[in-house]
Amino acid sequence: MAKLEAKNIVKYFDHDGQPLKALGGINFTVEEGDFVCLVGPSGCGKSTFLRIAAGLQKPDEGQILLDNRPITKTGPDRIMVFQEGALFPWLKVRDNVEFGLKIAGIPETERHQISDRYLDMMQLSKFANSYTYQLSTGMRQRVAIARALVMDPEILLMDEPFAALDAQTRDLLLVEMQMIWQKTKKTIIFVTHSISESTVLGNKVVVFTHRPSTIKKIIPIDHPRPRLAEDETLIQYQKEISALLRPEVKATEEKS
Amino acid sequence: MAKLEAKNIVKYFDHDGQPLKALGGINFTVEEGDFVCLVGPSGCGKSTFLRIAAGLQKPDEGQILLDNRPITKTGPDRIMVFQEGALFPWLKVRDNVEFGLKIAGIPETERHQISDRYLDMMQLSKFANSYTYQLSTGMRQRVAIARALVMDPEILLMDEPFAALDAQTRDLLLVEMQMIWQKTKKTIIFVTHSISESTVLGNKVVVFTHRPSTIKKIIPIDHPRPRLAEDETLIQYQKEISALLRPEVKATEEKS
Amino acid sequence: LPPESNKNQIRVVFFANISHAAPIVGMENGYFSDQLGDTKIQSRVVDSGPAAIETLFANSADLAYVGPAPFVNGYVKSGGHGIKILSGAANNGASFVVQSDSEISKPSDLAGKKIAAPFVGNSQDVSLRNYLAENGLKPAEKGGNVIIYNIANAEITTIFSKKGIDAAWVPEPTATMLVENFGGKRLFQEQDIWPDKKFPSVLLVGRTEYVEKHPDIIKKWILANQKSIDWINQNPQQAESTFINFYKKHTGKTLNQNIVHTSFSTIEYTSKIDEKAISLFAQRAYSLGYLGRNGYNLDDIYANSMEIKQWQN
Amino acid sequence: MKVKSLAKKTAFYLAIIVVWQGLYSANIWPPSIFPSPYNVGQTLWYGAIDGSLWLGIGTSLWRLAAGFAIAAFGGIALGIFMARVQTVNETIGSIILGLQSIPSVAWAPLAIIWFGLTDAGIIFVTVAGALFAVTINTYTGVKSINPDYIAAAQNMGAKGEQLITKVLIPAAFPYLITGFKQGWAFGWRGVVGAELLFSFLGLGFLLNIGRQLSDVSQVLAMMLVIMIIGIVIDGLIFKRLEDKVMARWGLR
Amino acid sequence: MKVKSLAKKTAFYLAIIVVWQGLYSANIWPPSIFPSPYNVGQTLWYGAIDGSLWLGIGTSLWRLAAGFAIAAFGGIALGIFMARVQTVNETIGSIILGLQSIPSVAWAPLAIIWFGLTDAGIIFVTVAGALFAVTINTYTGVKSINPDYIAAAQNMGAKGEQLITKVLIPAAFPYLITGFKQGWAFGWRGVVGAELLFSFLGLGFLLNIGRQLSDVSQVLAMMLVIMIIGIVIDGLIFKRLEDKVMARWGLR
Ligand SMILES: Nc1ncnc2c1ncn2[C@@H]1O[C@H](COP(=O)(O)OP(=O)(O)OP(=O)(O)O)[C@@H](O)[C@H]1O
Ligand SMILES: Nc1ncnc2c1ncn2[C@@H]1O[C@H](COP(=O)(O)OP(=O)(O)OP(=O)(O)O)[C@@H](O)[C@H]1O
Ligand SMILES: [Mg+2]
Ligand SMILES: [Mg+2]
Repeated sequence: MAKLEAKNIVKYFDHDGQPLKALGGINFTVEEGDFVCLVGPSGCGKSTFLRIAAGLQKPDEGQILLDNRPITKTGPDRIMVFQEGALFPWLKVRDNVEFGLKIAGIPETERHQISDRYLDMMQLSKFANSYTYQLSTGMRQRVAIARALVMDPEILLMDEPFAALDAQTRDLLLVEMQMIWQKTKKTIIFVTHSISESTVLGNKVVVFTHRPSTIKKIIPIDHPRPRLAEDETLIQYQKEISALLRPEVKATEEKS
Repeated sequence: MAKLEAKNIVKYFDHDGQPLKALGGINFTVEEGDFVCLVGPSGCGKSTFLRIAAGLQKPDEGQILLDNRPITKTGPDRIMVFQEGALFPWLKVRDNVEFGLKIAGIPETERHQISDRYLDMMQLSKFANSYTYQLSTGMRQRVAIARALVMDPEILLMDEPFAALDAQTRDLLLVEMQMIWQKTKKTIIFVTHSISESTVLGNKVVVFTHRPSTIKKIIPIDHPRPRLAEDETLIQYQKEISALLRPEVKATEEKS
Repeated sequence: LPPESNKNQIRVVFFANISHAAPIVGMENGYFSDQLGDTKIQSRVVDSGPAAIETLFANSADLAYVGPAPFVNGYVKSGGHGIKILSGAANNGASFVVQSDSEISKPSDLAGKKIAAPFVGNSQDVSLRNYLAENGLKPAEKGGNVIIYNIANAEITTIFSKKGIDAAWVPEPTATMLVENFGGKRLFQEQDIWPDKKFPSVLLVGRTEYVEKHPDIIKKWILANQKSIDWINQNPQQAESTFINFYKKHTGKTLNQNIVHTSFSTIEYTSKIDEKAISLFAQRAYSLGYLGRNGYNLDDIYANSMEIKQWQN
Repeated sequence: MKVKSLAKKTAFYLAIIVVWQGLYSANIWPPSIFPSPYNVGQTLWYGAIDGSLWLGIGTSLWRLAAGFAIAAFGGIALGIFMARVQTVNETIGSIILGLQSIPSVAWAPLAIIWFGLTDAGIIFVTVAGALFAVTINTYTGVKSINPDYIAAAQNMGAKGEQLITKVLIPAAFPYLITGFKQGWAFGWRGVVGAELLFSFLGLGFLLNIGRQLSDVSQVLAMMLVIMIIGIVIDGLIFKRLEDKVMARWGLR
Repeated sequence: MKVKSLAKKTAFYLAIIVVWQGLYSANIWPPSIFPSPYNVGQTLWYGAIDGSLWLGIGTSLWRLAAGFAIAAFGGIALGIFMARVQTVNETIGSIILGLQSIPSVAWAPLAIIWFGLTDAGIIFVTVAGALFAVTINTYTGVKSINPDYIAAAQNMGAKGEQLITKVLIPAAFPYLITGFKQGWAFGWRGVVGAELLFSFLGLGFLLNIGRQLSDVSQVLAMMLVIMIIGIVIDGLIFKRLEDKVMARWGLR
């Protein structure tokens, strides 16, 4: 059964008084437990789509159905992980991770139990009392993921969470991400600009066109896990996606 | 005859109350019309030596003789070009170039004649009325050189003037620098951390040891001009200098 | 910087109080300008004794009509050099007024009350604080429970009318205005609590330097001052309307004739100087801490040029 | 180095006192205009003994504290409101900038007329001095919050009051501190100015007494006290708060 | 968008006036405490006609200009001196920081005793308000000059006065402007505060008259004028100067 269903999503933005059509009618379906990667040229509206799915923005036309009910507002059933993590610098690692629980009014001891579990999973236990500026970028991204998982969301929405990482850290997290997905059975929608990342992580890769964007193609990736960035068998997928994206990126560049 | 003669230059700095011996007795001679490049590990005291030669700092022991007279203060006979150019952002290009002339009290029309000549030489005539932030880094460095040449110094002291440039701009300026030297017959002392740069530009390359630094070796470069960075025949010199520097750089790293 | 004092001008300050009728009438009737001839007169109305002394010290005035307390303060602060008494101008003319609906009838009722008097170091302020001290009360800034507001007469009127204060120790015409217009009750006139039932309230004082440089001008001024006092005493009714005119010119407000009349009747205009009362003021000011802590003396308070002396009583 | 600098400073302050005493002894100006350091010290000493100094300091500080507290709360609320609601910013915001340019003492006459000679009046002036600085800085601070912080917090369920106290205020805190620092400085100016004009207890009142009695010792003594309080509050409270927050944000 | 925002603003100001008039008509407070906008406008009108308003504005602005000029020159000189001579900084510098924390009105009593009720006294207070802000910013500015600029200039023969006017001052100019902006704001506070206390011509004096006559219209009218002058000076002079310099430095 479809967990999440995008139906003809259209979104305009106001650019210096001119309307700019960012999303031109997005249609696709995400199954329960799916790991879907979204790729597309820069500025095509991937983040916008994610924010609409998170309920942080409203579409101008169409709707996204979650378990067949239209999404009207944001909620902890769909937690977003941001590119820079969006960790709160004024809170310690543990307090960052527990933020959503505290908002939900969960008492301290229970909060600690939950956060301990995820800090452990993310190998962050030793840093529970550190401030975020004391962590490396990779550790910070793990805190962000822990903060999301703690909420036990049905869907994880990840917006280029590994874009700021160096290659080694990213390769490590690619593996960890797959393990987390297998362990937690979450439905994940993952935006990335790295084609290789999308083939390593995704069950499906959704390719966006340039603005106003629609879905160009959905490519299922059938390959055993854990996959590594070096896996040669992924190259055929990567070539296909590359070929699909090339004209879109070009069109984007010409427009701007 | 020796234009400039460094005699046992020793310089200490105060580092958190501890004396730090930067120069441990520098001895070498620069002939009239020479193009001397100084190379050495970072922090060995090349810039310090240049500032002492410019009269902007005083040595703790020893002295530098200019035409056999000890240098006691700074003066427009030895003009320094700084790494970032040290152009004055509040002045237009022309006013930057004319700064020293104005200080010397030279009347406006004469100032303009002189600056016109050098702006022309540096292909900057079109930018005489621009502010420096409107120029590219390479153009700015040319302004800095013009500002120095305008003073008609006997010696040009250049402190890594090309360090902030991209490769292409730098290659261009390397050729221009040689032309300027041949045209003006100036004596030039040129600090660089690029071994290739030193072999392209210098008649002699002076290699400094690590701190407290002395002169390790002086290597004459006999090669027709204009030389280019790609010249294969320069590679033997570069290898020799590299070999000389390697233990010094290592010693520097171990110390810090 | 302040203009140099010179032979061609004399600068005088006084208040718009009824006890200052001598300079006011003298100016209005032209006695001073008649006497001084070519010497230009610049007059300025100030708010308070301290302000008047300030002006003298700042070399912005040469003569001032002030109360004895500010004079003593200025005299002592300038080491006995800065200013000298030239003549008297008035006795009496201050009252202690309370809100008529207040319970205040005796000194002990003042505990916890808010009382106003014009400016610290002014004669009414000294009298009020002395009165409180004699009755065992302490002001709030010394940790006591009586709050004293030192503010200008105009503001005392406003705040009294809004019941922002319980009582006020004020000069005329403010005191009578509070009684007649703003529901005040005159608890007593200040002279009632003085041993001789009178006290000096206005003195003519001069900046020593000017007095010594221009004894001739001073002499003429003192003559005119006397003439003005005499006229007031002979023509009380006309003096009242002169004051009303002046007050209107200065503040834009018309004073009720009744008020002026009542006020006038409490004041005695005289050039005589009550030396004993002045030293009593000094004693009180000293015990309030206004005159420093190293003692004081009043040996030389009069302008000592012989020519002037003869015009003093 | 540090010892040397301290020695220099001590020597310098001693020199000031010596020169001051020297000028005094030289009798260039009369003592009534130019008192000796000893006179000033004596004034302070007597004020300390008879309690009026402590009372004055206490009164002024309490007014400052009350006014500052109101300004801080009000300023934060107003600033957040302006930052989050465009229309509020376009209307009230434009007035705030204007009000900020009114010197706080200029509020004193209005305060006297509206509130009379009361603590409330002086506190009003203090608030008028401090409020707008806190407001403007809070506004800037909230406007500069990384929008992802807000999105993330909302996504995790924060809204309304929780969003404000758990996200907007802590996220804008470095700016709030700047606002507090400016606000307290203006507020302190307001307290002293209002006390001078109201002449109703406090250090400004003691200063005014000095003026009206032409007592320069008193004036200088009170200025000294006002200066020391300024240095202490700035150095002890706000500097420390700033250092702490900056450290926590990883900015130092 | 811009038109909409302007419309909103206009509507808002009109609404303020309407509400104000409404409150007035509702007679909640007596007119003596709460005048109508019409009263205030009338007060301004009469002041403009009989010239007293222009005289007040002129007097205050001249004092501000004189005081600011002295503070600017003195502050730049002092700041450069502090930045270039370590001992001066360690001694005088530490005092300046303290003096900066004295509210400018607190200088007024001293100014009255020392200078009397004169322009000089008010200008003294203005200078005391503005000087230290200019000094401290100049100091910071000169300290932050790229040392290569100074070395290059000296190398090309600049020294003494030429070094100061041709290099130190222009190089530190962005900081000087910050100093000027702070300095003028404090100086303006000083002028108004001193005029209130001296009660000797100027806008502060007119404000004080309003106070003493309990004439709220007059008080509000003068506050309006003081506010407008503040906005105009800040917006027209200092904002423009800043924009210009920033543009020249390539910072905008
Ligand atoms: N709040 C906004 N206001 C105006 N325009 C916006 C806003 N958010 C996004 N846009 C515009 O909408 C378009 C899509 O933006 P979006 O951030 O969703 O793209 P993206 O696919 O995530 O790009 P990238 O890969 O660079 O992150 C862009 O052209 C952007 O300029
Ligand atoms: N003004 C100063 N005060 C204290 N120490 C200094 C100062 N100038 C230089 N030094 C120290 O002296 C040593 C030599 O510095 P210098 O800048 O001359 O080195 P360099 O050879 O030019 O290095 P680089 O190649 O990195 O420019 C360094 O260790 C530096 O820390
Ligand atoms: Mg995006
Ligand atoms: Mg160097």
